[in-house]
Amino acid sequence: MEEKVRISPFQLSVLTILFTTGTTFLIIPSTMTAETKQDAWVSSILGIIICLGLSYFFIVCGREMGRKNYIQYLEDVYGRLLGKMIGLLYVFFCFNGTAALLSYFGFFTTTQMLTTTPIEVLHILLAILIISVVRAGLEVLARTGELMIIWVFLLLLAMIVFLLPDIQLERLTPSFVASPMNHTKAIINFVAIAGLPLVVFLMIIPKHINRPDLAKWNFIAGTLIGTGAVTVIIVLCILVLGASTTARQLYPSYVLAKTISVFDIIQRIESIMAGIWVISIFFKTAIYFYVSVVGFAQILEVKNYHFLTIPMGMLTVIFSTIIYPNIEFMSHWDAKYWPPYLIIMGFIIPLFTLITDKIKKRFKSKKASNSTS
Amino acid sequence: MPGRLVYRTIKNIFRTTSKDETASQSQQQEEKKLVSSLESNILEIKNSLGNSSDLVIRVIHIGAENNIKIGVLYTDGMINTAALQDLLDSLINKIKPSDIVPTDSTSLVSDIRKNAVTVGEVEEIKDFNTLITNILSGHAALLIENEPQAISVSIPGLEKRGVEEPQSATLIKGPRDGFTETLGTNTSLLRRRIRSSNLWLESKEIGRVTKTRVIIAYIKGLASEDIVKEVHHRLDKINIDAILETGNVEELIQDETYTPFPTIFSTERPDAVAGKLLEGRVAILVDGSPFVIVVPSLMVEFFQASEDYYQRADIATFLRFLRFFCFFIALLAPSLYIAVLTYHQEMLPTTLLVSIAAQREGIPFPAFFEALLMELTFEILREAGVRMPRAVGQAMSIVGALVLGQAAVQAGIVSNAMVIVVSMTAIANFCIPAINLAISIRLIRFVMMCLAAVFGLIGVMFGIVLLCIHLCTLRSFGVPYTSPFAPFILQDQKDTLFRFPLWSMFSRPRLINQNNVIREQNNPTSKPETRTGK
Amino acid sequence: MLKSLGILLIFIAIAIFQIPQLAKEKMNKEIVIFSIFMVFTAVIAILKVNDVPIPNPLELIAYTLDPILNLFS
Amino acid sequence: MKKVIFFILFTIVSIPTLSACWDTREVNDLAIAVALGIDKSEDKGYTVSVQILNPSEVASQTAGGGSGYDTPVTTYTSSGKILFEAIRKLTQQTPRKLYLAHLRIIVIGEEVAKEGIYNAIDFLSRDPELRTDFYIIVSKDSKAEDVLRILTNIEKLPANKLYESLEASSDAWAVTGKVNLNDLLNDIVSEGKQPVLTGIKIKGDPKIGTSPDNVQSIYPKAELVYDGMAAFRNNKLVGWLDEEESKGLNYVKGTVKSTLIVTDMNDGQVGIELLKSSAEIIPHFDVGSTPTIEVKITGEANIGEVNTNLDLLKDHVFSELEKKTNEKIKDNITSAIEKAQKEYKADIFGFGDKIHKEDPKKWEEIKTNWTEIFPTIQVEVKVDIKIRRTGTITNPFHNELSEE
Repeated sequence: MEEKVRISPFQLSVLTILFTTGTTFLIIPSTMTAETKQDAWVSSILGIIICLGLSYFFIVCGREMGRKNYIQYLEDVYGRLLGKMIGLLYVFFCFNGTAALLSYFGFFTTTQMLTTTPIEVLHILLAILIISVVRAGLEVLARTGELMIIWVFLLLLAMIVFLLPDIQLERLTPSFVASPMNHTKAIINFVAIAGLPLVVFLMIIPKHINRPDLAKWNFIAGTLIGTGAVTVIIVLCILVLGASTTARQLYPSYVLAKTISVFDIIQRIESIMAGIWVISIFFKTAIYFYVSVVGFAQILEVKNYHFLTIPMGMLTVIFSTIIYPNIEFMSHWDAKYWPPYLIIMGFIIPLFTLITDKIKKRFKSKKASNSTS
Repeated sequence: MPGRLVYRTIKNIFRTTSKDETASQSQQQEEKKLVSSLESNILEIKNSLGNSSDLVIRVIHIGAENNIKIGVLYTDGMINTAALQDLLDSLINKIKPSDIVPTDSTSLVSDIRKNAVTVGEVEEIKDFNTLITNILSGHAALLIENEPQAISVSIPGLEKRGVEEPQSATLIKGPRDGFTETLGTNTSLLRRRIRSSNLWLESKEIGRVTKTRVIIAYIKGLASEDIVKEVHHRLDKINIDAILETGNVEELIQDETYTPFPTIFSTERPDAVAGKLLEGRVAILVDGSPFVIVVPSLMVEFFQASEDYYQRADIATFLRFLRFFCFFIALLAPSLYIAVLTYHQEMLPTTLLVSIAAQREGIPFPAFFEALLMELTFEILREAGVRMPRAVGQAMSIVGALVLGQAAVQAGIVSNAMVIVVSMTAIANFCIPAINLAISIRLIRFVMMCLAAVFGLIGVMFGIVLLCIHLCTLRSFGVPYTSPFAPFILQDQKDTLFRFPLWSMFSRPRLINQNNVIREQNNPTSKPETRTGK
Repeated sequence: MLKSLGILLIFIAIAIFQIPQLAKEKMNKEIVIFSIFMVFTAVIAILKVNDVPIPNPLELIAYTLDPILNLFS
Repeated sequence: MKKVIFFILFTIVSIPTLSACWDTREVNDLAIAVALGIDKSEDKGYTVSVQILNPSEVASQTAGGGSGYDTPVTTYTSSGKILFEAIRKLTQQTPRKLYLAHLRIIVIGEEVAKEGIYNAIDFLSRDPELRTDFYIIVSKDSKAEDVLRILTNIEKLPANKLYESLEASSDAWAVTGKVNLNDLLNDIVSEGKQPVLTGIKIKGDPKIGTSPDNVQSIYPKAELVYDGMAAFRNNKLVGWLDEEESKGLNYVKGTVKSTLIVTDMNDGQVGIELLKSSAEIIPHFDVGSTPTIEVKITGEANIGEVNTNLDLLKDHVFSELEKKTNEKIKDNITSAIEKAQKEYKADIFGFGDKIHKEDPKKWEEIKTNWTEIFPTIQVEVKVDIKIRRTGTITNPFHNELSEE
């Protein structure tokens, strides 16, 4: 399967931003404040640094890959069979990711906005969007991202400005009291939700970038802006709602939007603010879905991936209702298994692959130099 | 695979008919040479035109002994009568008997051509088909006794409309001339604005039956060669019997058919076309239509009025913003109304909610049907208003405003708030300068309303995302429709949402024009030198 | 029953529109993969609609991760 | 072709969805609740009363118009074991589906408040339909149900009247406190701060208040009046603060926007209009294990009214006025603190919170028995109000009158 689509480095940044912010906006403030209370901003800033390191690491991986995508690279390093099996792990990961995100979207909307609508319908709704955008290709996805990110940022900016009058700086005190253990937990959560999933971008960089030389900084900048925006939301949650209220909420940033009230006119606009989350969740889901479809097509070695979108999309919809049977399972699984799973998928396997590749290459070049000399 | 079968059969049906037609056409067009007998030539032409009443045939005798019989044939009303008069005069009077030596057959035609015909473009024609086509398109044909060829003199003189202010795009400040139905006038309007040898006009004939003249205009060196080639290619691919209007061409060459959005810009304004040509675009002019299409075109172009460039930059920018805002109102206002009223009542301030609830007390329809009803009524009103004779217009607005608005509210069929929303939508819709975009919004609005009725604001967001995806898949002659927003091009933002001062717009749009990007150089602000106070 | 029928109809409709496209480009392998995939998805969908419990992929992940987590704790 | 597939998919999905609009509720099918009252019922459950507005009456421009007077609101009451049950049971009475998103005010009955408000709060914050921007008040000496049955003048909606006058009195007189759900939740959860809610009282005869006669006379027989604030300890109401003490409390909390202080001067009174004030709570830990608290109030004031013979432009007059004002404020504060410490043993000022913020380690030590420590701590109050201007005139008319 050979895809010739190329996106610009700027579009890569846009996708990175939307990918890191999707769902993270919604759920991370409560998980972070649950661990470190009003110090959550400290751990999220530490988290940003780790995320930046990670994105640099992915760029390094990408450099080794040349003009191949991650699954081709795995096949290269481990041989066809083993490579395909590890690739399948990633497809499985992305498939689960898509289904889980559909589920997140469903839970969010049925909890806050459309309480009696069957959740499957909302899953199907989002699935239609992601199927149609992935069918249209990466380029369209990137361009849609460029069109939509303006709105996300405008809404975010509006939210920050409207909330300024409600800020109470003393909610940040007492600061620096959380224990290092709590900080570690919070940081692991942050990185596992915002940073490690960026591993899926190995399917896009550097293969589908028209100027890979510039992609490095754009990718890192995208990560920085995305995680930075998340941190801003966390800080805002603490400043406006207070740490304990934030930790208690299921979707604290939505409650944050609920508290907006300026001049008694700009108020009760949380349904509009929900656009931020809907858009960013859409893009995160779409990228996961794109990677799972393209990866699967790669493993099957078919000519193009487009025909796989509909059956795979439908499968995702079915699994989205199975994957999280209820909120309790969701929070339990996300807390216990998601971070180690992501550390394996997002860090250990790429690192191991990179090292193996380096050793192999050195071995080869030695052999080559030996044979020539 | 029954679907495929059906698709195939339908396709085949269409294909067979078109094949038949072309076959019959080509049989007719079999080369038929002129013969030397004047009588039979005239008869042949008469027959092949079915003795048409507008074919005028005059037979005159010229030469020393009035021994040369010449037949003059033309179509009534298609030629310039004054020019014809000149032609006949010179044929009869100027040609001296000595000039014509009847025996020298080869030089007779060229003699007449050289000496007698003083006007217009002249061709020598040997076959009937070309001759007939010429006669039908404003030529006078001279058939000479004993000559198997004819002289065709181009003296077109169509009845034509003068250059008037275009109806579809009026403005306050700026030139008031508009294209007309005559191709020559239109090209002259362009030529008058761009007096450069680089303005190239390439002619084509499209339509098997109508044989409509189509001109491709572009500025050599500015327009991308690829796009010009692509335009030629797409125009050549057209195999249709009739091209009656630019819209026909537009529909046949556009990239994507299944979209409500116009991917090709069309205008009646020569200044707009000239401006776009100078940005490196290609214009297509079609004979018989005052509309000229320009490719490739982007979505933002449909928000730009040519007046923007004749006004102060800041005011033009404000107007642009207003138009984009109106775009969203026209697109979303009714759906937002439905969404808020049926799903998100908490968004309304209590007092407003109470007053709307009071208005809706006793209205039998749900908000969605109420909105649908009003929107449909308005669409009907508008459509009726466009097609109606001017004189009835007054009555129409009375019926529309009073009977439908006032009475419907008083009868408790619709609420006041709904009427306000619908009228706001309608007014906002008129703010968009390009009619074809305005129409597409009308269409999408209904989809949005349905989505809002089912899912509230989530549905509206869903619709917007879907719309964005759709817009991003569109291309116009290979150029992404949503550029320069997506893909984002910073330099091109100067003429999109904003209209920067002209001196700062020193580059042409990147995606359209790759060869000659720089518009002006070393021309910063046109500030005068600061005067020393002497 | 009615639901299962509806799902089948949807799947058939999609297949009718997708397969000719693939056939046009002579992608036979793809047609086979597509068909298998569609049948698989349809079966799962029908099972799901009829309330047959379907294993949760996350449980699988949890099952494989448990020994590793136990190692650390 | 792609588009066709998509279109068909879309229609397949949209046909069943269009036929079922799950969450739709038309505006005119809603019973818009503007106020909610929570009382105890006899059988250990809750009685909920809901004030529902009558849109056509509220929105009607011409009052009366010959068609007679409908009350702008109707109050329904129902009871159940838990709050949610009682609210759902209300649908047996309400003509339409109850809609709670536009609640302006929640009145908690005194009895419920004395037993604890946890249960009530849980429902209020869990239900997605409810918002957090309503104010919560406590009914004093009467049931919440009765409060919601009084009709009011000018503001047709009693709930709106309660809302607006709470805002006005809090902003201009500073004896009430605007508490919304988020604030209340934070206070209840916080270990070093106890919640306070404003009290509402029915002045006059509650029976007459329920009939339109009440609003048709120029002098209403029954009125809703804010009266003091209720102090809570561990989510239970423990006692009331009177007007002066409430003011003192608000000074310490720093929520005084503007108020008036009346001081005695030269056998007359001078009204000082406080324009802005800020409070600072500084804990000190030097002596022993019990900390001492320093409360510092600073602010600016104008002279608002002078009812005595006084030469304002003399230089020592301002300082004397300042001194008296400071003393007055200090009195308010100390009486409030005393009451909280001695009688209610409830840290309504948030001293504990402040200690937590200043010195988290110390707080860890004393946190568990803060309730015992709080009544014993020393509180030092320092007030420093600066008088800046005299209004639009300088010396009072009194001076000229007395010269004659």
